[in-house]
Amino acid sequence: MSQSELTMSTGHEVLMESSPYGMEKKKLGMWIFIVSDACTFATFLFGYGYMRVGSQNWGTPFEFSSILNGIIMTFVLLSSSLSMLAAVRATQAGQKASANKWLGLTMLLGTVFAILHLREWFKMIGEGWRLFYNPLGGAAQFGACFFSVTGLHLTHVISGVIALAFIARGYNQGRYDSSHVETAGLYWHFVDLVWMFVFPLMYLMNAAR
Amino acid sequence: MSSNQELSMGSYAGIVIGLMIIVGIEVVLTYQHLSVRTLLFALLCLASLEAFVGVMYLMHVKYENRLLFWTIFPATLFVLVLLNYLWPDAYRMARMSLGR
Amino acid sequence: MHDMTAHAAAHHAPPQGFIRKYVFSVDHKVIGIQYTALGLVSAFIGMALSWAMRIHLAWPTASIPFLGTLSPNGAPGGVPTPEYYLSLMTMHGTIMAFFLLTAAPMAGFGNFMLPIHVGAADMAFPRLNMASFWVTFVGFVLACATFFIPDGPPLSGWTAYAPLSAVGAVAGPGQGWGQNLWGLSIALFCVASLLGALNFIVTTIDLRTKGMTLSRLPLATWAWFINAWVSLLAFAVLLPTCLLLVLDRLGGTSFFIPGGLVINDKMLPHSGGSPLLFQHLFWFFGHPEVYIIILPAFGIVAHVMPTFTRKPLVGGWKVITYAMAAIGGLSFVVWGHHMFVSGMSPYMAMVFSVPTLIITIPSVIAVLVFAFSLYGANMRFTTPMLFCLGFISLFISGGIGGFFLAQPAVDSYLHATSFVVGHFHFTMGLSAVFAAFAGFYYWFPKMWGRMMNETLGKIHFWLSFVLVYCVFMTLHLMGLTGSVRRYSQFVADFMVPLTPTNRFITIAALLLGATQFIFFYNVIWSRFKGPKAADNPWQATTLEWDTTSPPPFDNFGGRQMTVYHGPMEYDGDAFVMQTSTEKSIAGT
Amino acid sequence: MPGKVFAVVVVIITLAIGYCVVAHVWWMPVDISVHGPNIDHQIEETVFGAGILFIAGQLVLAAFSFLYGDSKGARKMKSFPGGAKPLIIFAFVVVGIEILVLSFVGSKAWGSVYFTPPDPNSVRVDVQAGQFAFYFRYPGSDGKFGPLHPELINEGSQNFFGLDTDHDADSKDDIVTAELAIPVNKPVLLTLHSKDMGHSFDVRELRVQQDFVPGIVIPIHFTATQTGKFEIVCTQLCGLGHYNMKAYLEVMSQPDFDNWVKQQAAMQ
Repeated sequence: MSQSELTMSTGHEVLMESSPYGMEKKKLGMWIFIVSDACTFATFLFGYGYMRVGSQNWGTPFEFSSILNGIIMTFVLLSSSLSMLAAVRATQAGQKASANKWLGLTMLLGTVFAILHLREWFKMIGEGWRLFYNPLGGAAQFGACFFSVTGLHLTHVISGVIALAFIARGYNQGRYDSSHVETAGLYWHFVDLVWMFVFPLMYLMNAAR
Repeated sequence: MSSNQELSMGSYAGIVIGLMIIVGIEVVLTYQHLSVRTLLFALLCLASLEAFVGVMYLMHVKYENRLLFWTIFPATLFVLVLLNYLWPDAYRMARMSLGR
Repeated sequence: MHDMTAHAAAHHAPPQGFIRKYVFSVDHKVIGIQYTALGLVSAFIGMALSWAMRIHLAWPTASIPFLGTLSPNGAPGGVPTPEYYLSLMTMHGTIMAFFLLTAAPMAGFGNFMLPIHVGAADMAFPRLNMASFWVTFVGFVLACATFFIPDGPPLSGWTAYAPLSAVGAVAGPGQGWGQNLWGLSIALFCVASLLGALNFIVTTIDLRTKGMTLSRLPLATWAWFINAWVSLLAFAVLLPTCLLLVLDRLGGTSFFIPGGLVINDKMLPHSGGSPLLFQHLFWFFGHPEVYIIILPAFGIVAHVMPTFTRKPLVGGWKVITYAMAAIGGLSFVVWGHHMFVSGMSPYMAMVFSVPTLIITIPSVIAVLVFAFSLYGANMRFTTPMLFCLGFISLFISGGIGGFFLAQPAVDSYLHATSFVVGHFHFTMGLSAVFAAFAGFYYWFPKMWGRMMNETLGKIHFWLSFVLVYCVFMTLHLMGLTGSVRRYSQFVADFMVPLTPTNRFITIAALLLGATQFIFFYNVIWSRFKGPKAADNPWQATTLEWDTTSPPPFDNFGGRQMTVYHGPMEYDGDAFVMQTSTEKSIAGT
Repeated sequence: MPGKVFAVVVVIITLAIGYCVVAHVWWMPVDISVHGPNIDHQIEETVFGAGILFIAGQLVLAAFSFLYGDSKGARKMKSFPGGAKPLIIFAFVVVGIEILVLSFVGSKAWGSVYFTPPDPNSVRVDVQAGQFAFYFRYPGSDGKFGPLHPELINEGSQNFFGLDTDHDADSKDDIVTAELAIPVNKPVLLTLHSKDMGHSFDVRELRVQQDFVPGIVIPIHFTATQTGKFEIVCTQLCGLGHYNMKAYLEVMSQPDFDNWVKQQAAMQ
């Protein structure tokens, strides 16, 4: 039972110190989670950098078709951020139908991103890429770094879609309000912004030039 | 909570399109035959710019309490800066590796 | 005090079923007790493992009771094989460092006390809180399960240095599924710690009751708050490290395994990784970790001591809090001092050495604050107070070792000797345990509503205090001869003459362990037979003493707690509760 | 009463520890290296500085619990005069000075081992650690080490380093031994590499401890000043035989060393 529920159930206001951040606990909690998750991603990316610096024959295998796929993925993810913003805006205005539409679009775009990403993965696996094998003869670390970094990001996207589905369901049932949608939105934007690092570092830095 | 309606949806769309343009610039830069070092530096700068804009506008930090800004950025940057202590050993690995 | 209205009680009645009430409870008090109990169980297991190790070191051929039954392969006839000794050591370190020292002082006492300290009804995210306990518990079960799988627990130490930990079963017994389970267990522990840290931070920031400004927070809460930030950032790095380690083991990647490794004349199918990367990432977490262990200890001592010295700490809440914050921040920039001789760039050794020495300044300030707070006091020598004094003495002794190990030149001689073992047992081990004991004796009346037996508590303290010095100071001194740690037997020529010293340490360690049974007995006896505790038996000022013992489900029975004073309003027998509207007497 | 007991116990413990340190009940072995005195000096300086802080800290604690350890209740409470300021100043000044001194002197001692280039005329020995033994390789008459081929490592045929003596000319005269012999008073350069795990090269008397890192070669150089036989132990956890992983270092006079090398070459 949370403080706010207690306040509501006892019928009298429990007086509290105001939060120095001026934001409710869900949102603050999400921000703190984001700080820690950013460090987790950073560790993966630094590990990739370490592997790359330490390897003697790092290849740059991505043809322009892969880069193009990456660009499309990036645009899809950025558009989903925009639709997420619209969804938050709609829930705040209490427009349920519009909110559902935008939330659905966000989930759809997230799914499209995941599908495009998995297509890329399967294409690479078909070409012989493995966590421990580089079919082009360069450093075997490439597969390890690529699949683990993008895999971590993909996990975040997929869990984000699932979380959004739960939030949307709760919102429609009246259990959740706009603040829940807004908190989920923070997570969604964060996953989007991580991609802003993953895309240049994993794709562009490995483009065959 | 969060009645931070400072930006219209149109402005948000502008920001997202701006981010897309930055991604485009990154792609163009990639094919400019820059050295790996220069390219990395440029890409990281652009990515950081995107992240900063994203955090400030898409994630509303600009319109939240200033304390939030002064919490999340220093905490995250602290870890990011410290992880740079790994580089000397990454270069040692390349330089002193067995069979060189 | 007991004015819980029927109205309030009807609307937030505690859950009734046994499962919801005691097992999958979202009540922070139950979760705190669950963590504390997990800590006690871990302490017992870890201690038993250390006995087996100590007996084997002193009498290598002695048969150790129960060990032969636990692992017929690892300890045929009760005599551990060298590899089983290493397994015992690994699990001793893992269980003690993670499941006792990280979990109990922070998650145990913190979960129980932090919401009460700030005047809240529960943590910010009660369900997340329950999840973090049960994830920790699953991690603990996985760690313990390694004893019962065919090839036994891993043998690569709690630091799990790659490639020993990364290459799989070829590296030796226990490096197969034992190490896999270890990796998963620690990854789960990371997740749980991250969730717990998040919960602590948000609770402290957002759920403070009226008047509980930051300057009026109890110091234990300050310590937990600072510590939650340190955990948040440190475990965020250990989690990916564990994931990469598990990927190396199960996915065939080579993040931490270089090419060209040959074991049993067979080349491993790995290439291009770096063991140093693992060491860096592990210690990036590992050094903050030792402060994650010691900061709550500082907080508990700072919280408990003023109650019994009957006066505020020197410098009020500010000096000690700033010192703790400085320690927390600096703890991130010193990790390389674990790696001076590990093949890290020797220039980096200087970069890490200087901050390591600088971190002694806030540590010295904290210790001086504790010691000089005794000046002019009117001490009440209860068991918790004795443990606080013991903590100060042990922390001084342990901290001194830091001056040696912080310098690469000195460390190049002392590294991996028993000096290091003595040093970290003093600082992060026994100091933290003594502070936890202080907290346990202090809060027991509040947690279970009964007083602990003082006589048994005092016997427990005196024997523990002297024996701790016998064990760990001797380890320090023995380390000066270069005696190497992590050896299952002393077969090196220069270490053979140290056998009598080792026997002395072993006997002292066994007695120290036996002493802890006085504590276990005291806990169980007092839990059921101890005299009923008053609401405020210690005449303390903070909010947990402003409610019943044990507190009701919503902590304050629906009362509005309004805070007017800081936590250290003591002047001899006079004291002012934080919620009291009387005039301040201590000027804090 | 308990306060006084506590004080006495703490004083006794402090004196006992002080005695053990001053009387060298357990102490370092005599140093046999050129850089060692720097390290020993550094350790002694630390023992002195940290020791004073240790004794002062414990005695202050003992004194306070002796003086203020009884709760008679009647006595008026006192605060420490000056509050926390003198404590903070003390910490910054005294500990700060100690840190500065230790850092400067310490960096000299560390630098004497690690920041100096090896002497170009060093005796070169290639060291390979594996589970659970050390092997040493001398370049032989050509003064060159042959390349390593890890895939050729075979303990059964005694090819510990993975040398291809059939194809690599430089490998043909390489001398592989299980014991490290070095000439006295001559700079020695070891190149450490591991075949499997992390290991460590630790000779207490030399004041040298350096880990082997699998995958990279780590150079370490020193000069021994006394002849004799010393133990090399592994101090980095490397697996089940870790406790028993050792070898001997024999420091010889130059003629003895030359003879020893000839002998070993004949035995290959």
